[in-house]
Amino acid sequence: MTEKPKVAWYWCASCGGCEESFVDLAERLLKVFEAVDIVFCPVAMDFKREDVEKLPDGSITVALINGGIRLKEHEEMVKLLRKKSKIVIAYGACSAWGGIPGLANLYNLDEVIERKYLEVPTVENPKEVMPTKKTIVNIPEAGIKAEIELTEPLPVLLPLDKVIDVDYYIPGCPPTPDVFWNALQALLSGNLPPKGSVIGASQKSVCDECPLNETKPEKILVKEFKRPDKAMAKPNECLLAQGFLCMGPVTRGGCKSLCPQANMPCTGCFGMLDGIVDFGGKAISYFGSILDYSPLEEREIKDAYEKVPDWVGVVYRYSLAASKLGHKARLKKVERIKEVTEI
Amino acid sequence: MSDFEPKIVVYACNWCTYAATDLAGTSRMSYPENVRIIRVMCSGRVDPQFVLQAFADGADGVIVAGCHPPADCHYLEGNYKAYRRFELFRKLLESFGIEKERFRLEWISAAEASRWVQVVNEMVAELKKLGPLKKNLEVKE
Amino acid sequence: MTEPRIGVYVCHCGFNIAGTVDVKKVAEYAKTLPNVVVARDYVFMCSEPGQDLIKQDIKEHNLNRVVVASCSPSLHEVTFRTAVAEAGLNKYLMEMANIREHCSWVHHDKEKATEKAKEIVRMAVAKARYLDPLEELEVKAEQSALVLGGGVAGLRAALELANYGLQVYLVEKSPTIGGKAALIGYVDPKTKGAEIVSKMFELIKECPRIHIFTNSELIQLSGFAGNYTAKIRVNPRYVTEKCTLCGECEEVCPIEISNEYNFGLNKRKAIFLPFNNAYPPYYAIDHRVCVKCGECEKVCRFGAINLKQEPKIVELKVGALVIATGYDPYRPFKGEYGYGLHESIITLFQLARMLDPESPTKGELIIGGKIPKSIAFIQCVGSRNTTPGAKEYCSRMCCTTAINNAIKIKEKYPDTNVYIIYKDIMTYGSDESLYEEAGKKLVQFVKFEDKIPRVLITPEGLFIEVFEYTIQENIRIPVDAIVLSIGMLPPRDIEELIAVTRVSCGGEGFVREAHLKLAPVEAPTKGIFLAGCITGPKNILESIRMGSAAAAKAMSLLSKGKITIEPMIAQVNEEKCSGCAICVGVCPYSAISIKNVNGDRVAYVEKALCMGCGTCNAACPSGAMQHLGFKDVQLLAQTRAVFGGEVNV
Amino acid sequence: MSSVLIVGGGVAGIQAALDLAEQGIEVYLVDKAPSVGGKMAYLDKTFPTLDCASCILAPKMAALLRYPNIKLIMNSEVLEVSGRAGNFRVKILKKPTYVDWSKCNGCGVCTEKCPTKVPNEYNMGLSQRRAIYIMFPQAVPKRAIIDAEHCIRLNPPPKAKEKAKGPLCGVCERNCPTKAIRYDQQPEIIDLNVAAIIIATGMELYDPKNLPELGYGKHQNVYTNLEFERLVSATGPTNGEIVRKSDGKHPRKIAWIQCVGSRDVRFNHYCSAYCCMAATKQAILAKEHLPNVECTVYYMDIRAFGKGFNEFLERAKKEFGVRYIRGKVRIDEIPESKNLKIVYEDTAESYLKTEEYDMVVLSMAVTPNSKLSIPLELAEGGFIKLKNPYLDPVSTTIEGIFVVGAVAGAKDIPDSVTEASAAAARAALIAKRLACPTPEVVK
Repeated sequence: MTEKPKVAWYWCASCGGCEESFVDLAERLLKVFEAVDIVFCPVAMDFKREDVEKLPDGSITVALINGGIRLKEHEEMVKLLRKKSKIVIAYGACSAWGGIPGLANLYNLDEVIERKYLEVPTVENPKEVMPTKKTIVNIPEAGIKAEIELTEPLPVLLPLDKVIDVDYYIPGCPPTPDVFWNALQALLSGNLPPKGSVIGASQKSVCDECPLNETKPEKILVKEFKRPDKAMAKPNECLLAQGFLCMGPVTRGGCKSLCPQANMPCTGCFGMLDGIVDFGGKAISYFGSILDYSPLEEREIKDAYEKVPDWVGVVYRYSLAASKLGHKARLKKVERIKEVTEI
Repeated sequence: MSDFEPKIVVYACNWCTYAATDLAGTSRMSYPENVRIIRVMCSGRVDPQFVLQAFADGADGVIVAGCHPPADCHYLEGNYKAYRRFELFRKLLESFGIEKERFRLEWISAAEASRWVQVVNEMVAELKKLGPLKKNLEVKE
Repeated sequence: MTEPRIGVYVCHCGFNIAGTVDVKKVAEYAKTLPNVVVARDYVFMCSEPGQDLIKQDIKEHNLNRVVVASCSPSLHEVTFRTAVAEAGLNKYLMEMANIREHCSWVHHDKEKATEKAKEIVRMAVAKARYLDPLEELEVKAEQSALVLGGGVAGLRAALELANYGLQVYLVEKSPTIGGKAALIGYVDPKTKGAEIVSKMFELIKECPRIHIFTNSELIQLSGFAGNYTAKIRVNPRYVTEKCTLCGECEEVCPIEISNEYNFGLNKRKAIFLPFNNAYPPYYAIDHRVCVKCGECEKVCRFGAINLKQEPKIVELKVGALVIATGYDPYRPFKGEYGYGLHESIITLFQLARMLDPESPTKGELIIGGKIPKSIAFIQCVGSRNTTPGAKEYCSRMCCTTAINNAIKIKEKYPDTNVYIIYKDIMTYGSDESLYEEAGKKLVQFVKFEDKIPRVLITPEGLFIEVFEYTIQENIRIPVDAIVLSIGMLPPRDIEELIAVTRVSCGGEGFVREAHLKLAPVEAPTKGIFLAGCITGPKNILESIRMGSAAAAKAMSLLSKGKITIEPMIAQVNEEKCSGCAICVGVCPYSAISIKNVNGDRVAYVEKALCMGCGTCNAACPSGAMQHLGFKDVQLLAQTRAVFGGEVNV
Repeated sequence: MSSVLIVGGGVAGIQAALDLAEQGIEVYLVDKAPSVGGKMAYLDKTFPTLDCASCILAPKMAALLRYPNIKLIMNSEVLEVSGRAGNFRVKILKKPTYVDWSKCNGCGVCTEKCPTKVPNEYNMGLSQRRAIYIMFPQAVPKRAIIDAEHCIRLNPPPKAKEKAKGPLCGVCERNCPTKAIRYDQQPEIIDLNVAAIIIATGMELYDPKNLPELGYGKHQNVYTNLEFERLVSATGPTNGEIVRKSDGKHPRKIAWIQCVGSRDVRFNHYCSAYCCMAATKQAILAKEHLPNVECTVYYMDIRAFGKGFNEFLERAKKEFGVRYIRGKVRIDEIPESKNLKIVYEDTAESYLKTEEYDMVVLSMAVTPNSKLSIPLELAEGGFIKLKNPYLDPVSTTIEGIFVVGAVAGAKDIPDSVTEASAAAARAALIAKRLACPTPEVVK
């Protein structure tokens, strides 16, 4: 019998949602196990890095990688997987465009670390203990003498394809089971689109699948922009036409418009369509187009824009790291990480 | 840094600003070499994506220029649309920490060659003060 | 796409370019750019030999793109497009690099200028790589026109167009053509509006190509320039051409209402003849008030009355539309300068009508039952913000009309005192002579400024109290009659007009023209033209000229029998379009709509309506809408080329 | 297909030409100037929209070149017209330009090299041009022309002539890259056969020197409104910098005087129709250029009769604080400051007042260019008479000859453009032999 294709499954800077989506395949999961051998999957199985290193180059059929590249370790691992795999797939929004963690690129690393270790409400750190590259533990009475090295963060979070060559993308935060399933079908059947394509999703935007698309008025012109936390959306009426900042028009379909159908504006987790070069830039362009004022009404226009506190968060929620200008990291020495601490 | 020569990409509408740049030429006015003009039919055609691309590729400044509101636009209100898009666009630049002087939306009529020259001179001077954009931006490719 | 083979041609333009730019270096550099197979420089590319150079290369090196680095496209784009076309290449595969106006003429440092020229060429080459061949489309142009409104402007337009050989459909909502000019009495000291109109009727009657629909309105308009489909509702007249104008029906008709054809100076019946020599020359029944009692039907000896008539819908194919639906007189509110409170306070229209021999008073000036010994015109009633509810604009014709009628009164009743109480006398241009004339005839002019005159209705009679600006005193003028010089309003039904024809309105409520200064008779939408007061107040002469002018535009549009459509317009890729409809709202020409293509919502561009501004392309979130000649990929390529980069989309 | 002659290449003439050409009719457009554009080409902005004149005119001028069936006959005038509607014979005198326009490509090298400087008519003499020149940057056709009177080659100063052996100068000839200079060019007569003629010769400004009480020409800082238009224009002698002739300083107070030569029994009875709004526009422009300048308009009646005019007037008063005073004026110069003392009767207070300004602009009357070699009847004011404007719009007293624009009566741009299109319609009917001129209509 011919041996099954080998699949590696790795996570970088991700939340675990992508792994969840894997589980969400439910009974279809069994079909997957019949079809493939899983050779590497830190989240579920105890394979070590060495095991991968032992594998001959190109021996892994498909490596599914989720999460953005935030740490040196991520970088090393994905480079290793690239070497060992025939096909590398950026799985999920984070891996494809940086995702939510990518929004950290608006700040330099020190700001990020301070935020994470000192400021966030969930952290209690009166001694201001900060991460350390190398920790020397020396407790003679216990006869313990060890050095622990911590991997270093990169100055910015990078999408997978900024670090290694990526063959295909599976979009979503996380990808819906159907999208994942479609993608698997394509992979297993072997009839794949040209390298660099998005697989498993649609070639049209979310509006195409959205039942509310039919409810649009002839012309979409709004006087103000609304957000779901501030305004109540009328059900069964196009959210954009109501003035909500819905990313549906600019976002790749395939999700079956889950959010809009739940009266929640699309946030853009499936990323942009082919031919668009900057997700947020494009979104800005159409939001600016539907605002119904003339330049003589400067005040009204400015107000309408002011009402939305965080435009970057709206238009680049999942794609800042992959955007044309979405990095602000200064090239200055990172000070908040100490070289050595001794205990 | 005095030897620094900024690069400015200009998107000029065919009917007003492009005509003004032509007039500046035919009237043999003189201005620094730093601008590169891209012709579009209407400022309403200019997509913020282009401007982002220009900055990402190393433009130190970008100008989008069209006809004076309210009445000059050859297409009734293309300039209105440009205005609304780029007012919002400025907010992105702000969040990205890109100085506001690096992007200008200008209304320059076909007769205002001198205005065109003035805009170029001003911007070149400002950008020389600011220095190159790449300096404080790390763009990993 | 076949691999681009680009030829680059650098022009010296004598010394204009070569003087500051090292053209040889630029050409050499161009050779190093991707897809460039040949690059040359020449003293005058626009000259015959220069063009031949390009044509030869296109053949020899089978070039499929050409870049000319010379002057501004506004100068020679046409020239070089024609040149490449003559060499059998699609003319839209030529791109110009403007190294004269944008480089050699504005810079002096030869080295820097040369470097810049290289980059400008590099940008042009980058764009050229992505150029597509484009075809001008041609659509058939219907040899017919629809004229809305049978006033002088509409009639004039109809005459010109019919004489030009076009089939003309004239649609008028009232039972007769002629409009207000027919009722307005004297339009200048010598000419009566009614005379002009009846002379025009003569011409119309002789003109075989004019089909008149009275009692009719345009209810639907679809299509585009050259190919409009218009739906007309023809409301029943209930009186057929058998009518001999005997007038017996009128006698027996029980319904009596105020006669709008005399501006309410008298009453008319439900069955009526609008005015003598109205056209078509038959009675008509006012369906809004007729109770269908049938008396008229009984009495008519010619069987000309048929109360069973039903409205019918007519569908017409027309190439162009002329809108000439005119204006409504300003409607003073009750009590505005005493209007409606005293029988001797009338409007300018009523007075003008009165002085027409055809009027109920047979041209006699009889107000409140007597010939006034003194009469005052109050100007700017409803115009220039003189009263609450008044418009800000000037109604243009009221001063001249008032003065003209004042002169008439003075001629007929020399010892009647005539006052004109005004803010500014607007007898512009040659009409000034009337102002002088009135002065000579001792018409008395009283100027007010911000403080508006007051009308006092007292037992002793009528008075006008006004602060006389030139003497800076309050004066009280006793008068027997007061004439309110009311201005013009947009027609009541302008809303329907907008809904049906998609024309738009300015702040003052009249229809907006394509350009206030240089396109005064064109609507922004191609194929729709404007005449007369629909765009704002005019006098009769101006309206008539607008009629001819609008006709000229329609002639130009239709004369070739076909309409060519610029190919540099928006194009939808239905594979990508999700029908999000954002483009629909941004199009200034309503050229885009959402169509259902086998169950899928997709945008549809009406090519003939698109003017190629590209704003829909900028707005389109999915990149489905592309502005041909300025596509995303083309402009991105140009942008990236500034920095030597390649586009990757 | 027969052709139409248009006399006068102003905005009206251009519009008529385009409307006819679009119908495939052959058009001859004759103008005495070396470029089309007429008076509108001198304007900076237009009322009431304030959009820039060249932005909207230049494309129309350029469009003329795109029609092979439009023949531009510049620097020429009509000598005589004979024949009748449907078949006029026209003689045209084409004056020499001394440049072969088939070779000249408007590169302008000659205009830089030419040694002789002359006052530039296009800037009302407020700047200089060379003896060989291109009328203005957007000129159509863009061709050089030698001003024979001032060219030292064609009209050498006597002394220099004696000294010199061969011909003088010749700089332009030596520098012309296309070898287009023709010092020996002669006037030529062009004979045309046309079906119809459209007169669009427009107007001139009335000569302000006829009103000595206003001191134009005597007082340096008194300008005509057309001079002021060039002064504020971005393409003008000062690139739009408003400065006084006397001392190059910015004015602080500017006055506009209305009805100069119009509505005045001594000169012209008619109202010139454009000036109230033009002055209002210029006051607003002045305010835009110099925010602190005070603008005052002296008028008799403000004639804000056109679309958007009264709104525009109100804007000038409220938004820009332009002051309007009703009264007739006299102007004296204050020798030291070269400022101007305006003596006027404020009809509001009806006694004499004086006020000092440092710049005064005269809103000049227009006078028709109706002195033509065609025997057309004139109306009051010297405007060309219309036969029967109600039934035969824009027709002169000669069948087949139409008249449009300011030569048929003072009027603004939109009215002129409308008439131009109207004339195009009427002329087309004749040119296409579709109708004998109304009233008879084809059966």
